Amino acid sequence: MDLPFVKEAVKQLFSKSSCAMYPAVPSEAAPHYRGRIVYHPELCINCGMCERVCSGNAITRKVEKVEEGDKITMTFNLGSCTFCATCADFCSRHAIEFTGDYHMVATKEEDLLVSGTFIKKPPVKKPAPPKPAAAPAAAPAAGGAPAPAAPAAPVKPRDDGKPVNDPSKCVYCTLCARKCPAGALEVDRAAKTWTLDEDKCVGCGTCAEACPKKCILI
Amino acid sequence: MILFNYVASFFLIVLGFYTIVTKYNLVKTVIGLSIADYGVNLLIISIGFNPGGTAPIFTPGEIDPSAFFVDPIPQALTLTSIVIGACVTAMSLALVMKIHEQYGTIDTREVRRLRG
Amino acid sequence: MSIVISALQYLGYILIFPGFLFCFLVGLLLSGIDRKLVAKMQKRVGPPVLQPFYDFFKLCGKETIVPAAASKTVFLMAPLVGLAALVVLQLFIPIFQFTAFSGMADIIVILYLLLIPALAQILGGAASGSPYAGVGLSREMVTIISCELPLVLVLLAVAKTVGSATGEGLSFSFASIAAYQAANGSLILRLSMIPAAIAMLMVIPGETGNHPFDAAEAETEICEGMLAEYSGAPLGIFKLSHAIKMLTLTSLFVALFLGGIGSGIAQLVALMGLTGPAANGLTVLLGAIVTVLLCIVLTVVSISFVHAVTARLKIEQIFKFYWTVVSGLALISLVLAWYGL
Amino acid sequence: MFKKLIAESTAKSPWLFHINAGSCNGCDIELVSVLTPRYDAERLGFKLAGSPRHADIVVVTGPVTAQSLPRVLRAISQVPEPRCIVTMGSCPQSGNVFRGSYSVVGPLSKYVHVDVDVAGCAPKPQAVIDGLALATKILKEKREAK
Amino acid sequence: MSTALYQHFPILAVMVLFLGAFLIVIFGNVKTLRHLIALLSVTVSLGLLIALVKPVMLEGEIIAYWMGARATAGGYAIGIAMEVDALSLFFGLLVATAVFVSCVYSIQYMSHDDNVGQYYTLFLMLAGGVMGLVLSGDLFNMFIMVEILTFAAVALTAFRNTAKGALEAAFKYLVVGCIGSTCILTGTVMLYAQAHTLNFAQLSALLPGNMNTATVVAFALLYIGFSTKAFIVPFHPLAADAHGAAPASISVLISGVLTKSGLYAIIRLSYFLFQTMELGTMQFLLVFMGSMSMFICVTMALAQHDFKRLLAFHSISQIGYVLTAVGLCTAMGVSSGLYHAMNHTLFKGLLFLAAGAVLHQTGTTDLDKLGGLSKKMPWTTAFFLVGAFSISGIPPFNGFASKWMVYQSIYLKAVESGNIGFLFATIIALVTSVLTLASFVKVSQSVFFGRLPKEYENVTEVPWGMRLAMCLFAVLCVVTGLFPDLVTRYLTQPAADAVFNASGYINAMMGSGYAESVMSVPAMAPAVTYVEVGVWQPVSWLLILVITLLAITIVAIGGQYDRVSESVSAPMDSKYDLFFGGEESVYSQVGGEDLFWGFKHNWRGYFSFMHKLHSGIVNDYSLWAVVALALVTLYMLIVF
Repeated sequence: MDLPFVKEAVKQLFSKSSCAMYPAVPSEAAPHYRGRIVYHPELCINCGMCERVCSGNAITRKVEKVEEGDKITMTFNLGSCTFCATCADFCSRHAIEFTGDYHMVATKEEDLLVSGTFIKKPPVKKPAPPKPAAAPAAAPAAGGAPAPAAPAAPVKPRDDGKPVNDPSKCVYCTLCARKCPAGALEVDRAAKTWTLDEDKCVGCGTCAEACPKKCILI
Repeated sequence: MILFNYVASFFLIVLGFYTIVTKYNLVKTVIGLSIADYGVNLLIISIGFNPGGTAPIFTPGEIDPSAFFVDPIPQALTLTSIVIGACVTAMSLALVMKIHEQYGTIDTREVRRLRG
Repeated sequence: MSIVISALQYLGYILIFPGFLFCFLVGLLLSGIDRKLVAKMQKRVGPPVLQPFYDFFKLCGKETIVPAAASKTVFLMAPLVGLAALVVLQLFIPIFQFTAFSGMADIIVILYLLLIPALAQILGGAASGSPYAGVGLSREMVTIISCELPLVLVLLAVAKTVGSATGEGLSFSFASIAAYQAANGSLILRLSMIPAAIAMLMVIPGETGNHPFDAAEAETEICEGMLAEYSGAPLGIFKLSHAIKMLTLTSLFVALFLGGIGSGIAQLVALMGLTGPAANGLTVLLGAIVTVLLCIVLTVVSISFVHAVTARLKIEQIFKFYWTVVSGLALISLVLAWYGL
Repeated sequence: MFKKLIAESTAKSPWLFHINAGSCNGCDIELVSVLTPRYDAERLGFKLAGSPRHADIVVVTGPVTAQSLPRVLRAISQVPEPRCIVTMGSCPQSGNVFRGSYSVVGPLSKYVHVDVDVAGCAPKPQAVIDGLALATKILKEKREAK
Repeated sequence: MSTALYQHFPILAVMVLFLGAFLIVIFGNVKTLRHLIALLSVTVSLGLLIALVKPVMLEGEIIAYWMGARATAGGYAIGIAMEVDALSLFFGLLVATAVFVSCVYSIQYMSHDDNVGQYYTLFLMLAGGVMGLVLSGDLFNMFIMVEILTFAAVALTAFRNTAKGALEAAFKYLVVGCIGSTCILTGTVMLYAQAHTLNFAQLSALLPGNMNTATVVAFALLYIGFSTKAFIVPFHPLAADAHGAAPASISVLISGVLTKSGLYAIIRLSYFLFQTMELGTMQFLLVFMGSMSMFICVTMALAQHDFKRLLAFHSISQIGYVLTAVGLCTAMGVSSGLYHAMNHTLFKGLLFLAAGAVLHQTGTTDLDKLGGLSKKMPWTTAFFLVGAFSISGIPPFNGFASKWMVYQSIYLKAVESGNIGFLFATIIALVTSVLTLASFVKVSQSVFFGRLPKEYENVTEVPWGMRLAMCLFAVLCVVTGLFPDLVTRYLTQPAADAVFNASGYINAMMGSGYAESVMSVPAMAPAVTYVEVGVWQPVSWLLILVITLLAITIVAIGGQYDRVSESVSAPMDSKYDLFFGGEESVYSQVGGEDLFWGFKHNWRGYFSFMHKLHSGIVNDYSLWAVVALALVTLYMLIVF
């Protein structure tokens, strides 16, 4: 019979144990560990990219109409999350953050929900009168002056955070339209048009990132 | 003379056992049993035999002091033994018949449902 | 009046000192030490030493489920009978010169009484109707068969050695084994008894069903075998029996091979100048303490250490191991004893 | 006193029974690692039991597939009272990435009352230890309530 | 010769059985009458023998009874004699008890068969045959009785001739039995040729010291002849076949009684007739054959998958114990051997009755098909367990008490004689015991525990008469186990003393002083001492066990042990279902032949060899008999 561990056993009997005495000795997660999600509603622009990319259907967005605008509630269900961090990667505003906190234990399912709320002002439509400028503190990102219509001007970034296209460079590849999380872009290859539905646009900048010609400015 | 009897009985017993051991037919096995039995009977009779002896029959008042009997006890034993031998044969043949009914054969190599 | 007192005394023997309470405490303690040390050898911290007590009390508070397929009476009575038999067995094993019930049993009787707890477990498992229990009891029975031969050889060797030394020719009784060792030193000091003692050490984990001979209770493959359907207090009692079995076998080893220490204790007490009942009491107390300590050492050597360095054997390997290696050792011992070494 | 002793012991000696309800094995591995020398849950009295009859805590991993559901429920019902059910990982709580599959009928809480959820995919061993510690507390409360 | 009334009891005890057999032939068609006659005759027979206990066992009288008062004439025993010493009475009591219980059992057990009248006739013939054999004082009468019992046993084996293998078993038994009978007859007449007498006592006086080739051959012939009746090793397949095929009540007699008659005859032969037991070679022969029987049969039993066949092999294994102990030629050995013989009758009877109960209710004894009967037949299970514990030597049942004495006596003999062969016999005996336990664990798991097959859902408990019979045996098992000192003092030690009292036996028959005057060597009478090297007090043990059990039970009930929940409603709640890894439980019985594969795997060569050897062909078994005869003859010719 082969007993390879005899020496080992005797040695270990008199040596210190290799246990991490966890509950007594608190332990930190490793760097880049993806633990509990922290959501910064103040950074969020309600683009919905995270919800689209979430494989576990862990993210829900609830929109309520209130008088200031839309009250948006983002809820991250940790009990459904795969902690793949795709949502954080995709979040252009870095509103989703994965922390090293692994302590996600609950007796009720509600305890495993992470949520945040902000109010988004309704977008300014061209014919619409200017809205009250006062926005709640929770949603500063949506604030800003109404955008002047300047379609004919040489292409330069708008100051309301929405994209403009430089038709001279654009090849109408439709990549931006496909990437747009809000579905606000429409590109017709044949007609060579690039139209932006400003009501839908949340100004996330995905289109600009995706553009191979870098002809979208934001 | 009497030695021949002993040899013959020994021969018969051995022949009987030989038959039992080597023959695969149930009826032959029964025959073997009978042969061995006859061998034993012959042995018993030979043991009781006294050369020149008369029949061991008492008649009251006629006992001759010089009378010379053959031993009566072996004869009694032989009778018993013959009766028993007949019983054995009858019983075993009855069993053979029944076995033939049930198994359809009287070959010992096939009458072996109980083994192991 | 004296009848009442002696009755109370015997009741005390049964319930408290070498009996139930002693077995309960020391058995579970041994089990705890075993678990702790195995953990140590595996570089773990391990459970607290009192963990078996917690386990036992917890199981007492759990619901006891009787499966619909089980025969209720046997299912519930088996653990009780097994435990009772073990406690009684412990009463017969001398603590050096002291036995609670002297002259009621000998080593052959012990050999057979040792079967009862295992049998209780087997019948309880069989009564539960579970196929896991069926596989488990098959393996348990094979383990018993495996251990039986070396144990028999060891006991015969001891009986022969003691008998030929005392001139009786043969002695199965514990009293004369203890007396012989008190007079002539422990049996393990004799050349012929060393292989037997080693064989006995190897038999201990097999009899108690410890690693690596625990094929019968393999949790991971057959759901603890015979105990698969047990829950609550009956399960706790089986676990307790298992712990007490460790005490029984180790103290049997002490009684068979290390009995000479008893005379040392008696001399020590005599040196202290005590006489009369106080000396007797002290001797017994010291003897008990020394026995418990020796039992702990033996448990560590034969159960914990072996547990830590081996992996579970298959059942046919267990059988092969016991009937070749261990039996061979015991046979050497028996032959040596036979020729008077 | 005896009752109190039992309640105390209940908290100190929880035995686990692990059910894999269609898990990807990630959580199973983590549960095993809880018992390895590194985390050594045995020092808290945890032990993996072979049969549900012995268990106090049932640990369920996996999104509860249609095939496994009756087995999971049967095994859980065979655990004697007081018992505690812990879902480990996100799958049994919601279905996680498997949600919506034709073969997944979870979450588990639709069928039985779940005592503790340990989130994570897979949870860290520390989190599992936390979750089990919480479960033992619940177990003790259940025992005391009896 | 005093003619106290009890002097007539032995012949009456035999004749009442034959008379019953005769009467049943006449009145057998009336159900009540035939039960009445059978019960009455066995009860009277038992009563007569019990009445003899006081004079024979306790006062040591040896009853010599001449038929028709034809006592010895001219120094020759001409008449037909019966001689009852403690040994005969001991075996007679065993026979009577077993027959009585079996008869009680038969009444309900055989109620579904036809031709029950013939059954009782043969039953009483068998009983009378064995009774006549053990009480006879005449070698030829022994032969007659052997033939009667062989005939009755063969006919009864084939009684249920539609059962599997019954005819075959009967035929094999008849053939090999007849070889044995032929040997006995040949041996008898060869002795007659040498000594001109058939009386046992006179032969015992004349033969020792006057051995020549003829007597040695006669001894070998008689030894083998009676070995076939005791079914020891080369003849064990017959026992297995016959026990397995016969109705259970008959198996009780074949195993508990018939084998004992063979043993009795071997004891008479070797201790009285030839008085050769003091020779180490003779002891070797008996111990060797005993150990072989013990071990081979117990391993054969482990491989069986029929309940009754398994019991049959165990029966021979236990006979091996008896033969080994008897072959030691020590007082302790003979006493323990007889004790074990008695216990064997009791527990093996009980086990066969339990097997019969299972057969009666379910129609099969196949271990692979049965299971879970304990829920349906709790009484039978309890009785079976008593029997199983007894045979496997679990304290405090009777098997342990006697086995314990057997071990002691063998090992003591080994140490005293310094012969290492006896040491191995001790080891074989001890290991056989645990193998016996293993195979009874197999039976209890396969038949009484485990899962209940669907087709036996409606099985019920056996009727009360059969339970009563089993209860009688079970009570006897426990009682004889609990009071070994009483049993040895009043039953086995007088019988063992009688074994060593050959001259007393001769003198009782032939007139005092005859033995001393005729015998060329003095009759063997070693110092009859009963040495025990160990201690065992079952009553105290049981008392302690009960107290401990009570204490533990009280603690257990106090400690929530009563929190037992069990299924109440008929539809299976999954909580009370068995754990099947979560699956719904299906019928899955672990049991039958291969339960101990872990053991058998290591010995697969041996087991397959044994399986091939027991081919079931009658020629092979006859060959074994002839070869055994040749070997034993050769051995005896060499050693004497």
